[in-house]
Amino acid sequence: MIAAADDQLTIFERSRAGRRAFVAPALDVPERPLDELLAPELRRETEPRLPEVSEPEIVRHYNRLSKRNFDLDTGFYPLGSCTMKHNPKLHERVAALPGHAKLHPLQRPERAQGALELMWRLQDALSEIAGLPHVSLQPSAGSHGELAGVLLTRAYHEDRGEHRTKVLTPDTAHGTNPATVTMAGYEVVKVGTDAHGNVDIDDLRAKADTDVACLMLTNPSTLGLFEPQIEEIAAIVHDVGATLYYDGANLNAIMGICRPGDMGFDIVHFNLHKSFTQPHGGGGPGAGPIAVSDRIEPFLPRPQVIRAEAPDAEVRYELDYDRPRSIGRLRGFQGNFGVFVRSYAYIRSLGAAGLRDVSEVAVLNANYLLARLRAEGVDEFLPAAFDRICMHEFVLSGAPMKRELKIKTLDLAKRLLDHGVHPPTVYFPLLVEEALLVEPTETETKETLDRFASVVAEILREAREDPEVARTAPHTTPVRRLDEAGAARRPVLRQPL
Amino acid sequence: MIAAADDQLTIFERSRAGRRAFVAPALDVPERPLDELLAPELRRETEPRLPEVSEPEIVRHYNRLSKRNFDLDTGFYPLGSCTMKHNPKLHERVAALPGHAKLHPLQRPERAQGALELMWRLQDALSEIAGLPHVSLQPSAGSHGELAGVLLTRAYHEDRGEHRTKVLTPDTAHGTNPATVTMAGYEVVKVGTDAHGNVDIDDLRAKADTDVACLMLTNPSTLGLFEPQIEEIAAIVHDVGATLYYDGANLNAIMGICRPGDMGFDIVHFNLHKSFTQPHGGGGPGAGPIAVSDRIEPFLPRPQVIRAEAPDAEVRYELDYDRPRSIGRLRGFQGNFGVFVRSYAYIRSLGAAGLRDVSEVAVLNANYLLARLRAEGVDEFLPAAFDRICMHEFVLSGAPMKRELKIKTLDLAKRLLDHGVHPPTVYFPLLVEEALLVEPTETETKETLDRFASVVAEILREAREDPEVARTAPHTTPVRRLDEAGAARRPVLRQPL
Amino acid sequence: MSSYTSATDADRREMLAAIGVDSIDALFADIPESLRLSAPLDLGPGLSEQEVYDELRALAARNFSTEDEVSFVGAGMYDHYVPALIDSITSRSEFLTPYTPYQPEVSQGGLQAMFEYQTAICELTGLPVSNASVYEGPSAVAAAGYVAKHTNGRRKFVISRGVHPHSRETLRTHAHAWGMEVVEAPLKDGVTVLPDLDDDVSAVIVQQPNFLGAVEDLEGLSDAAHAAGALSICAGDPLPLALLRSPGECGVDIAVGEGQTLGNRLDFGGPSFGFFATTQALLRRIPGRISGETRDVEGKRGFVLTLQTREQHIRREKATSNICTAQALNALAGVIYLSWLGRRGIVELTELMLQRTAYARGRLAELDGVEPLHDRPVVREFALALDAPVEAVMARCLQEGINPGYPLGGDYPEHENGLLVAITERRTRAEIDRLVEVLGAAVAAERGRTLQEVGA
Amino acid sequence: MSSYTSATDADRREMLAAIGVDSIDALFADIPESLRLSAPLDLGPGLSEQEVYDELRALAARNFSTEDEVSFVGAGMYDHYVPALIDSITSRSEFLTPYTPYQPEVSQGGLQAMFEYQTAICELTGLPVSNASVYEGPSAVAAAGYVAKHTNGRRKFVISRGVHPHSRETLRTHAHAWGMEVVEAPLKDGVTVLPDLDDDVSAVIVQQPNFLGAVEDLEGLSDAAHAAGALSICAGDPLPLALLRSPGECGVDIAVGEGQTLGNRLDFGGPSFGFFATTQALLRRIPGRISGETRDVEGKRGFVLTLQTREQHIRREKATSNICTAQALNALAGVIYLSWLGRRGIVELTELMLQRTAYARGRLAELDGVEPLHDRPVVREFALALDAPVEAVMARCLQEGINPGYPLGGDYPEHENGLLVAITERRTRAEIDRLVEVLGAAVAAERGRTLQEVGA
Ligand SMILES: Cc1ncc(COP(=O)(O)O)c(C=O)c1O
Ligand SMILES: Cc1ncc(COP(=O)(O)O)c(C=O)c1O
Repeated sequence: MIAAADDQLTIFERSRAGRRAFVAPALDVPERPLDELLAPELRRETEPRLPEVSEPEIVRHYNRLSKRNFDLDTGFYPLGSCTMKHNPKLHERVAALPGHAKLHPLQRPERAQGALELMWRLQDALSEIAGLPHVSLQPSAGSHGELAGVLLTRAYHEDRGEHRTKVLTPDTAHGTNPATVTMAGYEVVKVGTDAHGNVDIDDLRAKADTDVACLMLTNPSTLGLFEPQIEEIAAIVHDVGATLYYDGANLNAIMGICRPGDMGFDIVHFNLHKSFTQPHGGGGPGAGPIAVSDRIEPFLPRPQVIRAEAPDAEVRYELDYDRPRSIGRLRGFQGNFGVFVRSYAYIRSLGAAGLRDVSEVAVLNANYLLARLRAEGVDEFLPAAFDRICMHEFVLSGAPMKRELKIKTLDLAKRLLDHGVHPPTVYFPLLVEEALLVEPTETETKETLDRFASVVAEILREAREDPEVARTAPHTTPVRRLDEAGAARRPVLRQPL
Repeated sequence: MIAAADDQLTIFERSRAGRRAFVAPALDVPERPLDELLAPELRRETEPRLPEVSEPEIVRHYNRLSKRNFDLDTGFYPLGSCTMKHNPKLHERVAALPGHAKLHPLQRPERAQGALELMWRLQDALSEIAGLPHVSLQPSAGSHGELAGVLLTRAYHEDRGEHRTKVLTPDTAHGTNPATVTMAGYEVVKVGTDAHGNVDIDDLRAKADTDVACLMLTNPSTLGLFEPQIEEIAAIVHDVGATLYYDGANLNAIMGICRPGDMGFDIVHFNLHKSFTQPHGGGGPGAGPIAVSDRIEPFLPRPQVIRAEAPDAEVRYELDYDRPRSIGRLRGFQGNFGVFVRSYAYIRSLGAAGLRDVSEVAVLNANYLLARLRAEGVDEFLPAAFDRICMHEFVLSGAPMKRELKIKTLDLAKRLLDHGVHPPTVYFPLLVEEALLVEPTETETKETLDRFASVVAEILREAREDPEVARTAPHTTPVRRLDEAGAARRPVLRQPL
Repeated sequence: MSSYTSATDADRREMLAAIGVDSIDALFADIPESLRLSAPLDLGPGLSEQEVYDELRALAARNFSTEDEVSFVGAGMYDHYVPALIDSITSRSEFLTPYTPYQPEVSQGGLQAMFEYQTAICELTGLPVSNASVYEGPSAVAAAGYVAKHTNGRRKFVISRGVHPHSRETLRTHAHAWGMEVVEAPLKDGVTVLPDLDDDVSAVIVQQPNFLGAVEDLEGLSDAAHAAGALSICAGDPLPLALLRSPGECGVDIAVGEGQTLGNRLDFGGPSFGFFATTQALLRRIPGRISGETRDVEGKRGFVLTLQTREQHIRREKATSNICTAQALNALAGVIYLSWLGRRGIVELTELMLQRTAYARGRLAELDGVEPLHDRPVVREFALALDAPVEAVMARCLQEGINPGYPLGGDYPEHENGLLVAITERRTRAEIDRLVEVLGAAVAAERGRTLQEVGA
Repeated sequence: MSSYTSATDADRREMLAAIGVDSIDALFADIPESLRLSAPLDLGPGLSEQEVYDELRALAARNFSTEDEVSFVGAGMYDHYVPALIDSITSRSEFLTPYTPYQPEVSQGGLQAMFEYQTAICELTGLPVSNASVYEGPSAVAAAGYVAKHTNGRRKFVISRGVHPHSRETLRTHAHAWGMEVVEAPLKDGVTVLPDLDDDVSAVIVQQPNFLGAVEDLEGLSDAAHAAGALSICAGDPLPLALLRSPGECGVDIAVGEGQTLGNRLDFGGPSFGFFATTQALLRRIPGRISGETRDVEGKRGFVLTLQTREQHIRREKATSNICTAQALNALAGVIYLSWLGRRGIVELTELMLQRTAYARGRLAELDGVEPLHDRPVVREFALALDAPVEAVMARCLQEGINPGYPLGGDYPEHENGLLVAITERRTRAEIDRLVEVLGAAVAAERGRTLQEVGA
C-alpha cells in the first residue's frame, strides 16, 4: 500500500533540490564580501547536504513517524525500573513560560532570581524527601548522578588521605552502576544476593574491607524488594569507612514513607524523569540530582545555588562558585533546569500527602497486579522470582514458560505488542532467568491492571495451543521482528547521500 | 483484541465513582451555608452526571480517540471546496500569546490597542485582496458571512425604499447559499449552468427582474471553473438594481491575480479557515469576514474597528458603535479574533508575492493532477465534468465508472481510505452525476499528486478485476462502513447514563 | 517560493509540460484580461517566521490581558482557568486539522467526541437532545428564535432585558429579516417581569442567571410562555447550571448559550462555541451537526453525522439552518473540560465561585457609595450601583492594576453608574480584598470631587 | 487522591482484598519500623493546578528572559529562533512520553528520527559516525576524552584555553578520577598555541570557533596532535560549521559539542543535547545509543538500537560509557531544526549572522575605549576589551534594557575587562545600533568617572 511504503522514507529521501521551509530574515546591514569576512581556506568546500523540504513536508514526515511509536498517553507501559507514570500536562505549560524557556543560562543571578529560587526550593524539597541535608541539581541523568556520587566518594577519601580502589555493587545492580564505577576509576566487586532476594550479608561482610570506597545499592532493589537489613548493611559499610550510595531509580516506592538518609545512605541520586514525571522523551532528557550528608557536602559540584540574606534582610539567591574542595563541574551551566521546573511543579501539586499517596498506590498497584496474575493462573508459567510482598514493581521468571510452553520471555513481550500493551523490562535483572520486571506505577487504573493480567493469561493459553503465534509476534506493528544481529554486523548508521 | 475493544468506550463509560482530575483551589473566604446563598428551590435536584476520571485517563482517552481521525498532517486531503492546505505551526504559537489568548473581549479599547490594530490591519489586507473598500470581520464562518451579505442587501434595498423578494443562486451553488437565502427571508430562484460549466446567461437574464435582490455567485464556481462572462453577469445584475454576492470559498484560486471587487461584486465573504489557513478543527472554528463596496458600507454590522488620529497625532484604534443604519450585530463581541491572528500572520508571512504564488501553485497543482490522472488513463472511467483548464480544483464524474466497473463514487472514496488518502468531496456539485470534486491545494508536492493519480488508477484496475473490494471498502480503517440510515431512523444522540 | 508551497522551478517546468501549456499565466486564460491585476497587491513583501513572530508579539504586548491586570470583567465571557491537558489534546493535529467528519470511517475520534459532548450538554441542561455546537452565544439565541419561528409561525419574540445585550441585538438583526417583532420584557428588582403574552408570541427568551447576575424564576417564566402557547427559550452560561435547576427541570424548550467558560480561552471574544439543546419534540428542527451512535458492517460500534436531512448540504433552501462550519474544536475543549471537572469537581468549582462571589458582594456593599443593584441570589456575577461616575471610578481602579468590572451604563442607561462584577475561581480573596480597597478609595475620591464641585 | 492517581476508596478495598492484606501499611512490612516516617514530609499540602500555575508564573516573571531585554549574551548557548513546528512535533506524546526504544517494533518513529539525526550530524561535522546524543556540550568533551584514554592509554590531555571554561573544568573533574593530567594550551592573538606535544599526550582538544569567537586553524592543530600520536578532538557549536571547514575535513578524530543552537530553547542551560561524531576507527568506542538500519522478517526497512555491546546494560563494567538516559527529545528537535533550515537555509542563516556580526564588531570597535580583543575571523561571536570596569559598564547597559554580553574576567583574569558579544539572527541592526549607542555611553561615563577619581 502506497501510504505504508512511503512511510519508510527518511527526511533525506524526501529532499528535492530547491525546496525550503526556512525564510531568512532580511539582511539589514551593509553586505560585505564573504571572502573578506571568512577567507576561502577557512570555509568548507561542500555545504552540508541537509534535506531540502518544505514546512508541510517536515510536519507530515515527523507526524507520521510519531505514529510509529508506542507511547504512554496511548497505553499501558509497565517498563520495570523506568517508572512510566503519567506526565502531567501542566508541567509542559509551566516549563514553556518565556521566563523559563527563554532564560539564558549566563543571565546574571540578580536577573534570574525566579529561576534560582525555584532551584533552591527544589533542592530543599529533594533534601526533605531524601532525608539528607544537601542537594546538587547538576547531574543530567541517573547515571550522571551515579558518577557524581562516586567522584564525591573519591574526593571524600582523598581529602582524608585515603586511597581506595574498589566499589561494591550487588549482582542485581543496574548496568549503569558497574559502568559508573569503571568510569570513576575504581574496580567493581560484585556482592551476591541471598535466597530471599536480599543482599547476601555474609558475602558483603567478606568483601567489605578498607580498599572499598563505596557500596552502591538500589532500595527497593531492582528485584522490587525492600532490603530489610538495610541498617545492618549501612553499619558494615560505614565500619570500613566506605560510603553508601543510593541509586534512586526506585524512589517511587517509598516517597514519604521512609528516607534513604535515615537508612544510612550518604549519597542519593534522584531520577527526575522517573519519580518526578519529566517525560522520558524517547530516551531523555532527564535529570539526576544528588542529595548528600554533611561529610560529603564540601565536595559537591560547582556552582551551588544558595540563599543569602542581604543586610537589608532582602533574600537573594546566588550561584556559589567558591567551593575550594568541590570536585568541579560535571557539565555546563546549572543543570537541566527545564526538568527542574516540571519536578518542582509536581511536588507542589502533590504536596506531602500526595507524594506519599503516590508511593502507596504504586506499591498497591504492583501487589494487586501480582495477585491478579496469580488469580489468572499465570504463576504456573510465570512465577514471581521471589515469593514476597513486593514494592512498586516485581520480577517474574519466564523459565517455566520457556520450558513448558516453548515460548521465551522475548516472545511474550513481542506478543504483548499485538495487544496494544508495552512489554515490561525483559531479561533484567540478570539474576533471574528469563526475567520480566513489571512496574505498573500509581497512575494506572485497576481496570488497566485487570486487562493486563487477562492479556498475559490469554497469551499463555494461546501459546499452549500454538506457540508459533507468540514466537513470530508481533503481527500488527508497523514493522515486525527486526534483524538486530545483522544491524550490528554491517552497521548502517547514517543515510548514504 | 483488548486494546481495540477498549477504544470504543466513551469517556462516560470509563467513569468510576470517586475518581477525579480536578482539584479545587482552597476556599479562602468565610464559608456560608449553601442554602443561604442559593435557596434549595433554586438548586438542581440531581447533579450533572459528568464522567469521573483522572487526568491520565482523560489524556489517554482523547489521545486514542485522536488516532481514530485522519488528518491533514498525516496525509493528502484533497477535499474539494474546502482548501485543506497546510496550517502553519507559527500561527498556533502567535494565537496562544497571552496578550491574545487571555484578552477579555470587553477589555476597554485603550487597553486592547494591539488587538484592535491587528484587526484593522487585517481588514485593510482583506480589503486589498478583495478589491473592495470596507471590511467587517464579524461573521463566524462562510455561511454566517453569506447571511450578513444578504441581510446587508436587504438593508440596502430597504434604505432605498425597495422591497425585493428573490435571490438568485446558480444550480451549482453550495448548499449554504440557498439555505442562507431562506434564512434571510427571501425566496430562492435557481439559475442554470450552460454546457461549458458557466452560468447560463440567458437563464440569468430571464430571471433577473426587479424582484431580485441579489445574485450569489462562487467564482471560480464550485465546478472549479472561472466564469469568463463575469463582467456581463455583473452588468445584468446591477441593471436590475440587485447586488452581486461573492461566495469566497474558492478565493484560493485567484489571490493577487484578480479581485472580486474589480469583477463587480458588491459583497464578498472570505473563509479564513480555507484560503487563510485557520485549522479546520474537525468542523470549525472558522471565520467569515466580509468586504463590501461603498454603497453597502453604511449597513455593516456593529461594531466596526476604526482608526482615529487623536489631536496629538497619536493613532488610536476604536470600536465604532455609532452606525445608525447598521444591520446590527450578528453575534457577540468582535468576531473570532483567534482566527484573525492566524490569518494576519499568514498574510504577513507570504506578502503580496507569496499570496499570488499560493494561487498560482494551487491552480498549477490542480491542472497537473488532472493531467496526471488522464495520463494514467483514468478519464475513461472518471472523465472531467468539463473539458477545460480548471482553476484550483476540478470535478470528475464517476458515471462511466459506475456504469462500466460497477463501483460508485462512494466506493472509490471508501477505497481511497485504505490507501491512506482522504477522498475528495463526493456527490457535489449536484449538477454532475457521481461527482468527485478534487482540490489538491498549493501545499502539496508533485510527488503526492503523482501518488494520488496512481492510487486512483490502481483502484480502477482492481475494480475491473474485482469490484467487490471497493464496494466493501474500507477494509483497514478503525471501523468499516457504518449504518447511517439506521442512525437516522433510531437516533442515539447521547450516552444513556 | 514560500515555505508552505513545495513546487520547485524544476517541478513547475515538468508540471506545465505535463499539462501542455507553457506558462502558469496560461492557466488563468479564462480570466478576462481586463480583470487581471497588473501590479502586485499592496501588501508588502513576505517575512521570515521570526519577523512575523516579533511583530505579533509586539502587538500582543500592547493588550492588557488577564495576566496583566486583576480583572473582574465578565459580562458574557469569563476568566476561568483552562487546564493544560486541553491544549495538549486540542493541539494534536488529528483534532486540529481535519474538517467536518464527512468520512466517518476515518473520523471516529471527532465523531465520538461530539457524541460525548452532546451527552455532557444534555446532562447540564437537563434536556434530551443537543447538537454538536453552533457559533457562539448570541447567534445561538437567534438560532433558537429561528426554530421557534418555524415551529409555531408566530410573529413576535418576547425577550427579557436580562438577556445579554449582544444576544438581544443579534436576535433583532435576524428577526427583522424574518418580519418579526422583538419586544423587551423589563427587569424589576433584577429579574424579568413578563408583559401579557398574546398568541402572537412565538417564544419567550430569558437568560439564567441573567445579565445582571440574578437567578431568575425560570420555571415561572417558562410556564408563562407555555400558557401563551409560546416556546420557552433559555440562554445562559453552562457553568452555573452545575448548581441551578436546569432548563430541562424548569420546562424550557430550548437551552442555548455561550460555551467559552467550558475550557475555552478568552481570545478577545472568539472562537468559542455556542451550545444548543432542546426537547425530543424539536429534534428535527435543530440547526447544525449532530453525531449519532450506530454500528459498522461488522457490528462494531461507531458514530456518524446524523439527521442530515435537516442540513443545508442535503436540504438546501429547506434546511433548518444555513450553518456549515461550526465550532467543533471548541466544543471538544468543552467536553474535555467537563471531563476534567467531573461530576464532583463541577459542583466544587461552582460552589467555590458562589462563596467568593457572596464574599465579594458582601464586602463591596459595605462600602460608602456602593449599593447592590439588586438583592437576588447570584452565582458568579453581581451588579452594583455606584454613587459616583463609573467611568472615572474605573480609571482610578485601572491605575492600580484592577479592572473592577463592566460598566452597565452603555447597555442599561437606567443604570448609568452600574457596574457588573464577576468572580471566577481565578480571583482569590486577596484580590477581592484589593478590589474592595481600590474601588472604595476610587468611589470615595470621586464623591469627594463631586462634592467639591457641587460646593464650588 | 490526587488528580494523577486513580485508585478510589472502593478500588483500594478490592485490591487489598485480592492481595490478601488488610491495609496498605501491611505492604510496607519489609521496611523496618524504625525507618518508617511517623510524620508527613515537610512539604506542605498539595495545590490545585491553577495555584501551581500561578506560583510558577510568578517565579518565571522574576527572570529577565531574552524577551525582556535585548541580549547579546552567548558564551555557549545562544538566543536563536526556534521555529514553531518544532514544538508542535516534539510535544506530540508519541515523541514526548516513551522511553528509550527497547522494543523497536513499536519505536520506529524515534529510531528513524535518531538515524536521521545521526546523518545530519555526520554532514555537519564531516565525520562518518555519530551517536544519537549525549547529555550536553561540556560533558561531551569529557566523553571524548574518555574515548581517547581508552584508545591510547596515555596520561595527559592538552586542552586549549579557547575551549569553553565549563568544558575545561568538566574534563578536569573526570581526568582526575582517571589519574590523568590536564594541560592548558594558551591563546595568543585569540588562537591556540600548542606546547610541545610529547608521547604522553592522549588527545589535543580545541574548540572551533573558540570561546573568544576566533576561528582556529583546526587542520594545523589536528595535524600537530596526530604528529604526536595523539587524538585530535574538536569541540564546538554545530551552527558555524555550515560555513567553516568541517572537523572531518580538518582531520579531527572526534567532534563534540553543545547542540542547543539546533532548535532547542535556552531553558536556563538545559535540557539540550550534546553531539558526538567520530571516525570509523573509533566506532566501537562511542558512548551512548546508536540507531542502525536493518530489515524485519518480511524484508521491510526498519531501525534498531545497534552496537549495544558497547553499552552499560550489556557490558556493565566494561562498557564504553555509563550513559543510559540521554537527550533523545532534544536531538529530535535538532534534526527537525536542521530539516527546517535545509541545505540552503543553514548557509543563509549563518551568512546573515556573519554579516551582522561583522557589522557589530566594526561599529563597536569604533567606540572610544573599546578595542577588539583579537583580530581573528569570527562567525557569530567576538570579544572586546573595554577600557573601563566591565561590571560597571554592564550595569549601565542593563539599565537601558541591553544586556551587552558576557564579561570575560571571571574565566580569563588576563582579560579583566573583556566582553564577549554574540549576534544571532534574532538581533537586528536596530538593536545592534542601540548596543553601540548604549555601550559607548556606558564606557564613556565609566572612563569619565575613573578619570575623575584619578583626578580627585
Ligand atoms: C536501577 C537504575 N539505576 C540507574 C539507572 C540509570 O538512570 P539514567 O537512565 O537516568 O541514567 C536506571 C535507569 O534505567 C535504573 O533503572
Ligand atoms: C462554496 C462554499 N460556499 C460556502 C461554504 C460555507 O462556508 P462555511 O462552512 O465556512 O460556513 C462552503 C464551505 O464548505 C463552500 O464550499
